[in-house]
Amino acid sequence: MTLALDTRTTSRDPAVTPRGDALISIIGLSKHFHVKLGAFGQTAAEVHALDDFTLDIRRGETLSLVGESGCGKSTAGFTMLQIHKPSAGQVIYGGVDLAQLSEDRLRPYRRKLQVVFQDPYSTLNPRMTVGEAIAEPLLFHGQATRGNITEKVATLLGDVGLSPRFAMRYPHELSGGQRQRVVIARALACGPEFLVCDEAISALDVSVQAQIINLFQDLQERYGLTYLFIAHDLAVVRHISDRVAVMYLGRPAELGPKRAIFSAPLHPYTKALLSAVPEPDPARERSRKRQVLSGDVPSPLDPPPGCRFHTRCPLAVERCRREVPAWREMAPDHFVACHRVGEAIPVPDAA
Amino acid sequence: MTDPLLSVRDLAVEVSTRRGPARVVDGVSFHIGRGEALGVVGESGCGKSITTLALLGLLPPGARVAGGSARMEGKDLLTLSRRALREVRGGRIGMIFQDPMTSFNPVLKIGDQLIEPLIYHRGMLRREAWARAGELLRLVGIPGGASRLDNYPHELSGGMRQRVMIAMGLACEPPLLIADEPTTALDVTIQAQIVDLVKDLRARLGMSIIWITHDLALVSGLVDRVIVLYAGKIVEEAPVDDLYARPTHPYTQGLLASLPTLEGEETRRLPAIGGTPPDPGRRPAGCPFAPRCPLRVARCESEMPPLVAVAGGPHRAACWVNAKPQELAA
Amino acid sequence: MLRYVLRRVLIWIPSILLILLAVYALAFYGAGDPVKLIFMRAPGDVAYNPERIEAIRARAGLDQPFLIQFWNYISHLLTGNWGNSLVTGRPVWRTISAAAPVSLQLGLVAILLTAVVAIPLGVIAALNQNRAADYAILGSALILWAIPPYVAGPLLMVALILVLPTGSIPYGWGGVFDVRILLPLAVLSMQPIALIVRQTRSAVIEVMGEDFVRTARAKGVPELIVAIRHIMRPVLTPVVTQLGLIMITLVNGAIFVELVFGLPGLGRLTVESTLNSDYPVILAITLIGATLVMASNLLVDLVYPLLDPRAGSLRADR
Amino acid sequence: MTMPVTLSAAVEPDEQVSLWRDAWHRLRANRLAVFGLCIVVILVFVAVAGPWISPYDFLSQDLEATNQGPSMAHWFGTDDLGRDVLSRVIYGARTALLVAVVVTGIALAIGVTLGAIAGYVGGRVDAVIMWVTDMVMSVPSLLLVVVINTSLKPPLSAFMDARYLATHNPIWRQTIWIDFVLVFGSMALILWPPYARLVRAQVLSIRNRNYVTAARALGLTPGLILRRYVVPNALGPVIVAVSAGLGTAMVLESAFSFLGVGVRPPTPSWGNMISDGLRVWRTYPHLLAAPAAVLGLATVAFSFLGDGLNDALNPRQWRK
Repeated sequence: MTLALDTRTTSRDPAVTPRGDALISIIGLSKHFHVKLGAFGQTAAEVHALDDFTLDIRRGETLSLVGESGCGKSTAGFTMLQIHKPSAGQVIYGGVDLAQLSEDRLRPYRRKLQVVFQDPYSTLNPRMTVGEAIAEPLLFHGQATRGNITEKVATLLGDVGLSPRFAMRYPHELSGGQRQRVVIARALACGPEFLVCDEAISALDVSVQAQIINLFQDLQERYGLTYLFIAHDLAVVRHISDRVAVMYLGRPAELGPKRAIFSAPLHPYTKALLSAVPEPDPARERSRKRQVLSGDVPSPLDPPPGCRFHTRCPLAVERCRREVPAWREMAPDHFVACHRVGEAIPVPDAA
Repeated sequence: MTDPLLSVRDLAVEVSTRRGPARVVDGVSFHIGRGEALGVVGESGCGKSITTLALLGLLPPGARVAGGSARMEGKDLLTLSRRALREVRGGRIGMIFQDPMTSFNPVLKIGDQLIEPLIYHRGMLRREAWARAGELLRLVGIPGGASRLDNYPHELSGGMRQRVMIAMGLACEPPLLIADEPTTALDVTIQAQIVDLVKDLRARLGMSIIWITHDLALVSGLVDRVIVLYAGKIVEEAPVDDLYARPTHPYTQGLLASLPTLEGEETRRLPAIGGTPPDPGRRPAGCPFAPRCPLRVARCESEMPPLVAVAGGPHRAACWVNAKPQELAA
Repeated sequence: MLRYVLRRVLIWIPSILLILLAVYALAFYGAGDPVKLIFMRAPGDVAYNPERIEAIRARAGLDQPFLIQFWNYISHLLTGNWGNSLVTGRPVWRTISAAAPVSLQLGLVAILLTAVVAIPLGVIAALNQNRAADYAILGSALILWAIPPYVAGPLLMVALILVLPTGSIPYGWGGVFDVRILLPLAVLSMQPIALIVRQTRSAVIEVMGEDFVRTARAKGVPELIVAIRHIMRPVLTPVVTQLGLIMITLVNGAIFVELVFGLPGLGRLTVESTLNSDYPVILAITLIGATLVMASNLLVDLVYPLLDPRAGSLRADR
Repeated sequence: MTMPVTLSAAVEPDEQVSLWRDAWHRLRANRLAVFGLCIVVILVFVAVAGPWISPYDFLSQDLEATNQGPSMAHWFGTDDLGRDVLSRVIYGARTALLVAVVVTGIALAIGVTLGAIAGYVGGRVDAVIMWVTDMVMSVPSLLLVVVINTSLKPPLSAFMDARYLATHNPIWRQTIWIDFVLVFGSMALILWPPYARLVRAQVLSIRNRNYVTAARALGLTPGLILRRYVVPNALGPVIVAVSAGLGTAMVLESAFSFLGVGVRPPTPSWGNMISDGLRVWRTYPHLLAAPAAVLGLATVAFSFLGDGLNDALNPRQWRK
């Protein structure tokens, strides 16, 4: 296997146009947060939440972003949508670099790019009824008139499996699952092409999660939506995704078709992640030998040099401490950032 | 199993709401043997945490035990004096809570919090307790051991805090450890570390464990027996292998079916359970799962089925349809 | 930390300058010519002589534009010359340095008394939430809060007159260890005590609901120790903050208390000097009052990290 | 708050509880708060209906019946000029409420504007506004008010005299307006900073809530977000602060009257009556007791109401 360097990480050409079927092209996206530390806020520091993130999101696919908390997966989603202004990089959508647009010029694009948050309890304005919350974007973006708004709201509620009588309810009267349906209905109200689901099911009851997962899939079929599904539950990710990107400490570690990621993971972190997931199967669980990662994720305030995973990696060698691994396409459509992948030394199998 | 360590009978807990008292735990009975690990599985609001808090007399204001008994080592925990109860807490039953951030006092060093059970149960002096606390930190695999005693909780990572919490629960080597969703706030790789740690400690120290969780997958490799709670009632109880191989209650069946897995074939749609769990204040008269149950018959809506043995043995379920309890006499 | 203190203190300079400028402007444009004021107050036989006034004005630099005069005042201030009182003609510095210790001592003792009385009462109220003791404490606090010090002062005074022989009525100043301090102290502390009792009570109630208190109980820690170690420590943070912030209440309260009880402090000086439009004194009092409040705010901010080890650190979670 | 959209067609009106109604239920359950509310309502009624319910004119003197104790004719007795104390207390309620409402209104307007700008714009603007706020808060407030009143009253009077001489318009003879302008103005000047801080803190915290982020992601304009999302949610704590602030303003006015810089006689104010009463307290206790008791009652009422509103509107309780 050749160590062909991928050229896309270094590409900064603003004239880049999305290739073929890409709905959104993300090129070298970074987000650093400035924070003040110390008892009197005397130390300025920088959180490296997202570094050099490059990715194409294809029309109609479900791309999942997985990783542990603090790995920058939510930041990636928010920065893509320009909810956080990127520190560097481009987000090409419809031939335009969204990162360059002012808030006013961005507004027409916002409608097409929507988000569903993790916590449905705080995503709805407690002072607005469900009907008002859904009607607002419809009216604002001219998707409905005052004359037909009731109907439109009822239709949207129906789309997410709620009866029209929910329109008069306030969010605090609803259960978590119902709220998440309302949030989805409101996101749909704008007629989006692209939906970021930021841990959209993890705050829900176990018996309700499957309903919402199914809802997401139905809506995708009906409206041809493209999803960026941010999650930490790998079993759910396997169920819902077409492609999966694994992140570690602000950087992408591996990206590939779902089947490849789950059956033949390349990056040692992906392997560790997969081996940590428990299965509802007592016999397997008891006999299973886990590859448990030692230690914690290092602080994004001071990320380790070289490969960010080297402090916990069972395969780390000297080179990993020095050099940032390149983003390499090891198999068609399967990318990985690891020096050791493809080396002669056989990588011990985790599972 | 002779002489269980803890045996709970007909425990009921009521919470006062604006609509009057609501039973959040309703007639729960279970037992746990010495050295046994019991999983208690249920969704938020099913009463699983409240059950254990009731055992230790730690119910929040507004909640009260409305009946039942909990016998452990010849005493009924529910009727103990404050003083005797205090000796049970931390001394005979160790407790690990869900959120390791809020469960530590932010302004006290972890050492100061870790020595408390040693001081109040073992009568140790501060200095001995401090030394023992250092050993405990090594036991739970905290790098740096005793030197970490001077840290404040916020200076440790979530996984480290949970290890300290486990050390605190185990400090007096209690015969029973109750872990209330100890890994829910943690990442999968850290969760795997904690699960392995607890398994390892159990093998070495031989204590009984009650592990409360909403995650059916998590407990499968961890416990001997599982209780499934729904809306304050036990709907199924079985040895762990039985439960996953032959789930009997439609709720357990639905829950297991709706979990996506890492292995096996993929389906486009998940077989989901419809509806939402009932509000504690407005639970249906009969089986609480009836409104969501695909197998529901008329009787389910008026009468709660008893927990009966399925195919003999220790596997029990409460369902008129699947478990087919014998008609009671008359 | 030193740099932090320095930065904070540096911000005081423009603040105080601006405050002084405002008061100076009020004096300059509002109250009228200080020299005329002197003459108006002079005994009747001093003739109103415009030329003489002009001469005095020129000599004192009072014929110059506003900003120049203000600049002169500030530069004198920097050299330690606070000017002379328009009423007594004595140096302001001497007047202030006679009055300030009285008020400062009274204020310090009042803060101490507040802390000693109010915090335990607040804790007791919280631990007995919605029971008789709670209602009694909270009710008294509300009543104390509702009685303005200028009503409470005379009332207490009169009450004492009724029981004590005329000669021994507490009036005037004899230092903090003199019996006569008791009444002014009580009246001055009334509102701060009410405030701190309520603050402590709600802080304790809030902390009692925290998860870590449940953890402590689950460890088998005795209730008394739970209250002292696990509840009180976190409660101190907001309460100490509040204690620092009652400085303004004290500065204001001192005005009434000193007036009513005849204490020769800054409060009485404030009333006297404003009634007489004695601007050099007013400016000096403003300067001291503002500095005091700013310094107490700084002190609170400095103590805060000591009480709460989390202050300023990035939360490890999320 | 309300949408001009009607969605009533398919709805059954079962048990729909808005947050405000919910808060109202909680408030009604709190006995102290209800007591406070009753007193406040009575106070407002007395103030509004003053001229119709007061038994005498507050100015009418009866020099043959001075310093009388309470009687059937004069429930609260009469003062040194033979004026009916009850009537004066009733008219004093008007003054107190007028001062409280106007002063709190001005302070609130300044505070909300500056606080909202500081919180929403942030950066340097925020730093400057907060610096000014801290500065105003660090000036001894009573001193400031006294200085403003004593130094601005003479030039203002002179100005009005001059205008009267020039225009002969009797409006310039109404010296009461000077009192009001100066007293109201200087009180508002020292009372706005807490509102500014509160509103700023509210804006900062609400701005980071998910529903505001969601509204931004929906592409709504900042103005719309401010009006529909930030303001309605910031309202609760502001209402609590205003309720407590009305009581504070009343007490403050009486304190200024006591120092001789409040509303001037003959306009009846509780502060004036208290300070008059203090002089003769030993011989005619009713002259002090009546206004002091009423003022105390009003203060307690507002503070009960404020506490009750705080509990009722406390967002932390909404989660469960």
